[in-house]
Amino acid sequence: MDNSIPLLTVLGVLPLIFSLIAFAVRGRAGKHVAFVGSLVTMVFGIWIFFAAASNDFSEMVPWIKAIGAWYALSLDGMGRAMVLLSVILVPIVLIAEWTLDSKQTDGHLEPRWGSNVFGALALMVEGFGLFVFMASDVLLFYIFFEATLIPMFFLITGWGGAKRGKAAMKFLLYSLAGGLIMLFAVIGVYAVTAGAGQPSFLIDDFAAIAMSETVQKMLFVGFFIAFAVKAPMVPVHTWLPDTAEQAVPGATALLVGILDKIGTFGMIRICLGMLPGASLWATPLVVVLAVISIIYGAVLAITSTDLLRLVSYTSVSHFGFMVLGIFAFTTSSITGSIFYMLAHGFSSAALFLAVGFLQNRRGSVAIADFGGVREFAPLLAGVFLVSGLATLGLPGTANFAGEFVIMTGAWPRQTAAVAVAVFATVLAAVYVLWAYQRVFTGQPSDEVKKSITSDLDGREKLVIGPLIALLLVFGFFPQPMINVVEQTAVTTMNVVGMTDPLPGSMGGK
Amino acid sequence: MVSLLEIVIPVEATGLFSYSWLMIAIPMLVSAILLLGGKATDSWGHWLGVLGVLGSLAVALALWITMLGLPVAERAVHVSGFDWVSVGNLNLQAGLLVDQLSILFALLVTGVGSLIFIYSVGYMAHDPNRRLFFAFLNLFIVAMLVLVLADNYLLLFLGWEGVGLASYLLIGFWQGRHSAALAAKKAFVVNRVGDLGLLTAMFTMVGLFGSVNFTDVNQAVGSASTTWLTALGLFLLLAACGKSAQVPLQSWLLDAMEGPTPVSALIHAATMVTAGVYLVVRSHSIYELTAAASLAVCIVGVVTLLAGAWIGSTKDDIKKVLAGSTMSQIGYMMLAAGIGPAGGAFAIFHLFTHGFFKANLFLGAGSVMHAMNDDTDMRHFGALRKVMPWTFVTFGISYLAIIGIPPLAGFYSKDHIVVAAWEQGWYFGLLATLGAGITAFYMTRLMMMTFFGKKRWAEGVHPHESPKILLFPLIVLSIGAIVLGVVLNNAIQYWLAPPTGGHPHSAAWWDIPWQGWVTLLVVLVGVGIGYLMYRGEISYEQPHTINPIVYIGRNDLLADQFNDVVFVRGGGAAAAAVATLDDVIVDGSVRSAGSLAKGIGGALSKLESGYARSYGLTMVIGAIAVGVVLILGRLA
Amino acid sequence: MLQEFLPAAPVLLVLLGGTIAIIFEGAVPRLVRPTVQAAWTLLVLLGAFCWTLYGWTVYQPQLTAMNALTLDGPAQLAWMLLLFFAALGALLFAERRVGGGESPFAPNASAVPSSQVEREAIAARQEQTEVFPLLLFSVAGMMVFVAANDLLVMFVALEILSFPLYVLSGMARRRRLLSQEASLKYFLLGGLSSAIFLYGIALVFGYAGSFYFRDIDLAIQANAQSPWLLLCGLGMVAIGVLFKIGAVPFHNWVPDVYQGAPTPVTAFMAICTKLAATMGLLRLLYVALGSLRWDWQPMLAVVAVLTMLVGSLVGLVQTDVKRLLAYSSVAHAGFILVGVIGAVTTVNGLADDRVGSVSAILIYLAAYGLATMGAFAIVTLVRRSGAEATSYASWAGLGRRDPMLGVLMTIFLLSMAGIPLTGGFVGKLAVFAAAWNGGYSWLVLIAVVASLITAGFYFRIVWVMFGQTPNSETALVSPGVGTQIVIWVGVIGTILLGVLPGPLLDIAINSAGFIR
Amino acid sequence: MSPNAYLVLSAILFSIGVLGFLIRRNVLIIFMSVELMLNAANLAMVAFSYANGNLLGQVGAFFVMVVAAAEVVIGLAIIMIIFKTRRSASVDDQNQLKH
Repeated sequence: MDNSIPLLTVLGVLPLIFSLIAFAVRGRAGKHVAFVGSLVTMVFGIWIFFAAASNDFSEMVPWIKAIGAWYALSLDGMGRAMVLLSVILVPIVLIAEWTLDSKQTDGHLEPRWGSNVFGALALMVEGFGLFVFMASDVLLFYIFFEATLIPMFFLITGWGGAKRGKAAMKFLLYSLAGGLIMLFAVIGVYAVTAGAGQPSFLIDDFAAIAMSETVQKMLFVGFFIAFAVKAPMVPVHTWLPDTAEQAVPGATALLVGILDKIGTFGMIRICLGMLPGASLWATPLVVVLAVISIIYGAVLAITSTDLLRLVSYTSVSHFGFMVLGIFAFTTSSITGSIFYMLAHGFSSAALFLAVGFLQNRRGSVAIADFGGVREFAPLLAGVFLVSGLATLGLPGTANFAGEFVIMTGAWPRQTAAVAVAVFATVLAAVYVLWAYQRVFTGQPSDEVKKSITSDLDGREKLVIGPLIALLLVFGFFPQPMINVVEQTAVTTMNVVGMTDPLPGSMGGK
Repeated sequence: MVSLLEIVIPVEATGLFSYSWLMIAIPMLVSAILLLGGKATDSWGHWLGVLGVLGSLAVALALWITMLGLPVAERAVHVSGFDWVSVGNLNLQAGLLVDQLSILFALLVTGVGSLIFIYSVGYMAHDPNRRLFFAFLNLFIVAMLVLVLADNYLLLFLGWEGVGLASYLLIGFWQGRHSAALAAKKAFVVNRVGDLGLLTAMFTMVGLFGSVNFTDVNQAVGSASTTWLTALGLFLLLAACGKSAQVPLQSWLLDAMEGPTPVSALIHAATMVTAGVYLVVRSHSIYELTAAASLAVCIVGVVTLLAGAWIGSTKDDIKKVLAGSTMSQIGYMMLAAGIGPAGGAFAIFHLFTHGFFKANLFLGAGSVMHAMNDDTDMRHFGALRKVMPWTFVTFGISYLAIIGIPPLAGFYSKDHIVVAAWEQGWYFGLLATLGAGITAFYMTRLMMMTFFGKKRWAEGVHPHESPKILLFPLIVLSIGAIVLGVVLNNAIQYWLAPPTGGHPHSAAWWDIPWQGWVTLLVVLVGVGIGYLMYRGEISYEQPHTINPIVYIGRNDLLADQFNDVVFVRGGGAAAAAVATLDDVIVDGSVRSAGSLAKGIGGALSKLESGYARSYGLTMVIGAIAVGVVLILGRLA
Repeated sequence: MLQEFLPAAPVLLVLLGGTIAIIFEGAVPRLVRPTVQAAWTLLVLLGAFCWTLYGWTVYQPQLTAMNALTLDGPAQLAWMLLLFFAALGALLFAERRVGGGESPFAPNASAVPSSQVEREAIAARQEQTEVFPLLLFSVAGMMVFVAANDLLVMFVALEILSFPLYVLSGMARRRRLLSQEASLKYFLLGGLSSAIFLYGIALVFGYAGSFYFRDIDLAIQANAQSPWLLLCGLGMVAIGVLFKIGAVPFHNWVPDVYQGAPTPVTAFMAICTKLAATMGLLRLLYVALGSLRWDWQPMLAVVAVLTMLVGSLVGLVQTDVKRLLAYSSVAHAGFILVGVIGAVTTVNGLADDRVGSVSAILIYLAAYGLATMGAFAIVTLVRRSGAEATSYASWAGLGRRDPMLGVLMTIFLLSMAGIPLTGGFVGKLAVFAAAWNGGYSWLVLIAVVASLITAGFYFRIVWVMFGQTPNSETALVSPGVGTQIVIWVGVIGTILLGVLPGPLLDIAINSAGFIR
Repeated sequence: MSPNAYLVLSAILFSIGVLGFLIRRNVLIIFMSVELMLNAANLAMVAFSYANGNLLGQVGAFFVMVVAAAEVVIGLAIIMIIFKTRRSASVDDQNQLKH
C-alpha cells in the first residue's frame, strides 16, 4: 500500500469539504451535494474499514512542536468500528430528514435555514467525529471532541421544537463543562510530559511515563467527567432528554448514535489507555455509577410521557452497560462494550428515526397523543417494534450480543453489579412494550385517524431498512465485528495489566 | 451421586443429520416470505404457512426414523454451526443437538403444530390479517425448534426469547383490543422476569465452566461448589417458572387467552409453556447435584398444580378454565422433573401426551366459540352435544384423557408422576393425587356447563357444527389422546433414558400400582362432585360470591391485585419518585447552578452603578485589599 | 548618538508621523484631509511595522535610546502586534461607508451636541481628522510602554498612551452624551490610577534608589531596605497597570467606556491598551520585581480569580453586545493574568524551546486581538436609523439574514470562548499550561470554570443571531473595504492560529526572553 | 536629614487627594484631587531622591509636572465640553452608562 497518500486525513477531510460545498450551494442543490458527500464518505469509509484490517494507515506529523502536539491519526479495531458506524449513519440520517425543509405538520416549526444547511452541518459533525475516532494524540482528540459541539449546537438550534434554543444551550454548556474539565486534564498531560523531559500529547508517549498517583487520579477525574457527560451517565445526563425532546430526531440520532460514543470511546482510549492505575482506583465508584445509570435510565424511560425523551433515557441505561463493561476489565466485557457502542448506534438511530416518522405524521411525540396507530400504519408499527425489540436486547439483535457479552464478561469480576444491572432487561421490556402498546395498539382517537394517513413510504423504508438489517446481521453474526474490536480490548487489557479470570476461578470447589 | 451421572457425548452429524437445520430453515423462509411479501401473499399465504410447518415435520420425521435405526450410543447427534461470539475466554458457538429428547419435542411441535395450522386456516378464514398470523405462527415454530434443538443454553435462549416474541405477537394479534395488547405486554414482561434467571444462569455457567454448551456443562458440573450449583438451579427454575407459567410467575398465562384460540392451543398449551419443563429436564445434571434446587422445583410444581386446578375450578370462561388446567398439568410435569432422573422421562411423557389432549381441548373450545359467535362464557353454553356431535366426541375423549381414565393417554403419563411423587414423599404424593381429583372436578364442570344441561344461548346465537377443516385436527388429536399412553408407556422411558439420565422400569399397560388405583378413585369422586354440582340450573350471569375460595380463584389467586399493588403502584410510585428526583435534584441542581450564576452576575452588575466616584471607591478598596493580600502573603 | 537611537526608530517614526499628521491638519485642504490622514497613518504604521520586522531580524536584544528602552524579543513582538492591530484599528477609524458616508467621529467634537454649531458642522461635512494623529501618538505611547526600561519612562508612556484615548473616547458621532460621559469617566479614573501608579513608582524608587528595572532587581536581591516600602510600591504600581488591563476591582471603567466610546476606538483600545499594559506588566513583574515573585503571585491570583469570575458572571446578564464584549474583555484580562501568575520563564528554568508565560501571553493576545477586532468591526455594521444598534434585541436573527456575517461573528465568539480550531483555544491552552507549570493548577481549574461561564454568554449571542426571529428594524449595512479587511484578517488569522499555531508559537518562544 | 517628615506629608497629601476624589462631586475638584495625588508623589520622589543622594527623583518630578500639565489640558477640555453640554459640573450626573 502506498502510504504517501494520507488516507485517514482524506477520510476525515472528505465530509468537511463536502460540507463547505453544501454550505456554499444554496437550496435543494446543496442538499443533494451533502447527500452525495455522505455517500462518497460512506463508500470510502467502508473501504478504509476493510483495508485497515491489513494495512497500517497511521499518520504522524509534528503539529505544534513547541508543546509536543502531533497531528497523529491511527485506526485500531475500536476506531474502525466507530468509523463504520459514523459513515453508515450519516447518509441514513440525511435520507430520514430529507423532507425537513418542507413543513409537514403543525407541530413542526419553520426551519431556520435552507435545505442545504442540515446536510452540511451533519457532514461537519461526521468529519469532526471521524477525526476524534482516529486521533492518537490527546490534544488532537480534544480539539475535535470540542469541535463537534459547534455543528451539533446548530443542528439542534435550527430545527425542532419550540424550546430548542434552550435545549441547545443546555447541551452545549453541559458538554462544554465536561470539555473544559477535560481541557484541565489535557493541560495536565502537557505538564506531566513536559515535567518528564519532552512535552508530548501522544497517547503512547504518555502511557510510558511514570507519574505520581495523585496526578494520575486528578487527570483521570478530569477526563472521566468529560466522558461521563458525553456518554450521558447519571448524574450528568439531564441534557440528553431535554435535547432529544426538542431537536429533530435526525439530529438526535447523530448525537446519540455517533457523538455520545465519544464518551465511551474516550474512556477506553484515554482513561484506560493512558491512566490504567487511576482507572483501577476509580473502578468501584464508576461501576456503581454505571449500575445506577442502567437502572435509573430504564426507570425514567418507563415514566417518560414523550417518546423522544423515552428513547434518550434508554440510551442513558445502555451507556451504563457500556461503562460497566469497560470497567469490568475483561477482554470480553470490553469487547462487548465496543461492540455495543456500534449496536447501540444503529438501534438508537433506528428508534429515534422511527419516532421521527411518527412525529412527521402526528406533529407530536407525546405518547398520550397516539393510540391504535398500527391500524393505519402497520409497517411503521412493525419497524418501531423491531427497533424497540433491538433496544430491549432481544436475542438475535446486535444489542443482545453486546449486552450479553458485557454481562457475561463482567460477571466474575462484578457479580453484584451485573446481578443488579440484569434487571434492566426486564425494565427494558416494560418501557419498550408499554410505549408500543400505548402508541400503536388499542382504538385510535379521531386525531390519530385524521393525522396518520399513510404508512411508510419508499424513502422511509430506505432509512429504516438498512438499520434493521444491520441490527439483525450483527445480532446473528457478531463474530466478524467482534474480531475487529477485540484487538482494542486486548491492547487495553495489556496496558491495564489485567488478565481475564479463568473459568472456574469463581465458585469452584 | 456424581459417579452415577452418565454423560452423553454427542457424535458429530453425518448424512441426513447434517441437514437438521432445514427443520428450522423451512419455516423461517416461509415466515420471511410472508412478512416481507406483504399483501401480495394474502391469497395463498396461509397455505404456504401450513406448508412451512409440514416441511419441518417431514424433516423431523425423517430424522426420527433415521435415529430409530441407530444404536443408542449414536442417537445424540451434534450439528456444528458457527462461532457466534468468541472473545477472550468466552467461546460461544451456535450448534444443534439432535437427540432423543429434542427430536421428540420437535415432533410434538411440528406434529401438533401442523394440525393447529390446518385448523387455523379455517379458524382465521375471515381475518384480514390471516397471512400475518401465519407468518407469526411460522416464526413461532422457528423459535420453538431453535429452543429445543439448541446444543447450548445461549442458542436455547435465542429460541426462548423468540417464542416469547412470537407469543407476544400472537396474543396481541388483535391489537385493536386493549385487553389483548395489555395481555401481550404482560406475557412478555413476566417472561422477561423469568429470563433474568436464564441470563444469570448463563453468566454463572460461563464463570464456572467457561461454556454454556450442554455437553460441556454436564461434564464440568462436578467441579463447581454446591452453593453455586444451587444458585444455578434456582436461576434456571426462575426461567422455567416464567416460561411455563409456574407460581409465582403464573399470572400472564390466563391473560394470554386473549390471543386467537389456535395460538392458545399451540403456544399456551401444547408447546411453548412446556419449555420450562424442557429446560429443567435438559439441566438435570445440575439438579442432580443440588437437592435444594430440586426440592424447589418440586415445590413449585406442586404449588402450581394445585393453584392451576383451583383457578380452573372457579372460572366461567372456557379458555381460562383450560388455561388454569394447563398451569396445573405443567405443575405435574415440573414436579416430575424435580424428582430427578426417574421423573425426567415421565415429565416429558406427560408433556407429550398433554400436548395432544390439551391442544385437542383448546381446539374443541375454539370450535365451540366458533359456533357461539366467539363467546367464551360457559354460562352461555349448554346442551351443545347435540348440535356439535363431532366436537363433543373429540372433546370428550380428551376430557377423559386429561382426568386420567385408563387406558387413555393422560392416565399413564399422570400415573407415573403420581407414583413418583408418592415415592419422593407422601406429601407430594397426596397433593398430586388431590390435584388429580380437582382436575376431574373442574373438567367435569366444564363438560357439564358446555355440552350438557339446558340451552343458555344468547339471543341470535345459532350453534352449528364446525366445518371439516376444523374437525380434522380434532379427530387426529383425539386419536392421539387415546393411543399415545398405551403406546409410549414403556417405550418413552427407554427412549429418553440417555438424555434424562433415567433408569427405566418396564411395566405392562395393565399393570397399575396402588397409587394409580387410589388416584383413579379420587378422580371418580371428583367427577361425581362435578356432576352433582352442575347437573341442575346454571345462572346466565356469574353469581356474586363471598366464598373466598371461589373469589380468589376467579381473580387468578389475586396475582393481578398483588402485582398491581406491588409493581404497578409501588413500582410506579418509586419510578415517579425517581423521575422527581431527576427533575428536581439532578437537573434542578444544574438549573439552579445556572440561575445562581445569573443571580450573582446580576448582583455584581449592580456594583457597576455608573457613578465614577463609586468606581473610584471600588478601586481604592481594591487597592487596600491588594495591600492586605501582599502583607498577609509576607506574614504567612 | 543617532546610532544609539536607531533600533528605537519605529517609535520615533510613529511619533514623527503623528507630528507630521498634525501639520497636515493645517496644510491639507479640508475635503481631502480625511483620505490623506488615513493613508498617511496607515503608511506610518506600516513603515514602523516593517522597520520593526527588519530590526527584529537584525538587532540583538539590547538597550537602546540611552538605556530608556529595551529592544528585546517581547518588546519587538509586542510592537509588531501593536502596529498590526493599530493599523486594523486605523482602517476602522477611516471607515465611512458603514456610516452612510460619515466618519464614526463627531464632526466637531467641541460643539455642544444637537447645537446649531454641530448642525452647521454636519452640513459643512466637517470632520475631526485629528483622530489619526491621536491614534499615532497613542500607539507611540504603547510602544514605549512595552519597551520601557525604567519606571519613569513607563509612567510617561502610560500617560502618552492614555491621553489620546481619553479624547478619542469622547468623539463619537452618535450618542455624544454617552460618549462624553465615557470620556470623563475614563479620564477621571485613569487619572486616579496614574496617580496611584506614580505614587507606587515613588515608593519603589525610595526603596531602590533608581528607576531602572535592573537596579530595582539588584536592590531587591540585596535586600536593601524595609520590604514594606517595596511591597506598597509593588502593589500600587501593579494597580496602575491592572487598571489599564481591566482587572477586577479596577475594571469599572471598562464596560462604560467600551460602550460609550466610538466603536473603532473601543476596538483599538480594547486590544492595544490591553496588549501594551499586559506586556508592560510582564516586564515590570518579571524583570524589575522578579525576585518578589512569591509576593505578587498570590496577590495576582486573587485578582485573577476575581477578574475571571466577575467578568464572566456579570457578562451573563448583559443585553448589549458592546457592553458584553467589554465584560468579555474583563474576563480575558483574568485569563491573561492566569498566565502572568505562572511566571514560567527561561530565568526560572524553562527550556529554550518551550512555551513559557511570555510566549503564551503573546499568543493569547494575538488571538484575543484578532477575534475582538473582528467582533467590533461587525458591531459597526448593525445599525438602526444610522446609529449602531447594539442591544441583543436588535441583533436578533442577524445570522439568518446574513448567514456569512453570522458565521464570521460566530467564529470570533468561538475564539473568545476558547473553542478548538480557533486561535482563542491555542491561547488559552498555552496560558493555562504556563500557569500549571508554574504550580498554579488550582487556578487553571477556576479559569476553566470561568471559561464555561463565558461560553454561556458567547453562545447566547450565537443563539440570538441564529435562533431568534430577525428584527426588521435593524439594518445590516454593507461594510467598506477597510472593515472588510479587518473582518477577514480577523477570521483568517483566528483560524490559522487555531489550526496551525506552530510558526507563531515558535516565533513567540524565540522572542520570549526579557533582557534588562 | 531624614526624609520621613516629607514622606508623611506626601502620604497625607495623597490621602487627601484620594478622599477628595471619593467625596467631592464637582468634576473640577475631583480633577484637582488627582493633581494633588500626583504632587504628593512628586514630593515623595524628591524626598527619596534626597535621601538616596541622587538626582533621579528630582528629574522624575520634572517629568511628572510636565505630564500633569498635559493632563490639565486634556482634562479641562473634556470637562469643558461636558459642562457646555449638560450645564453641570457634578460627576454624579454622569451616570447613564451603567450595569
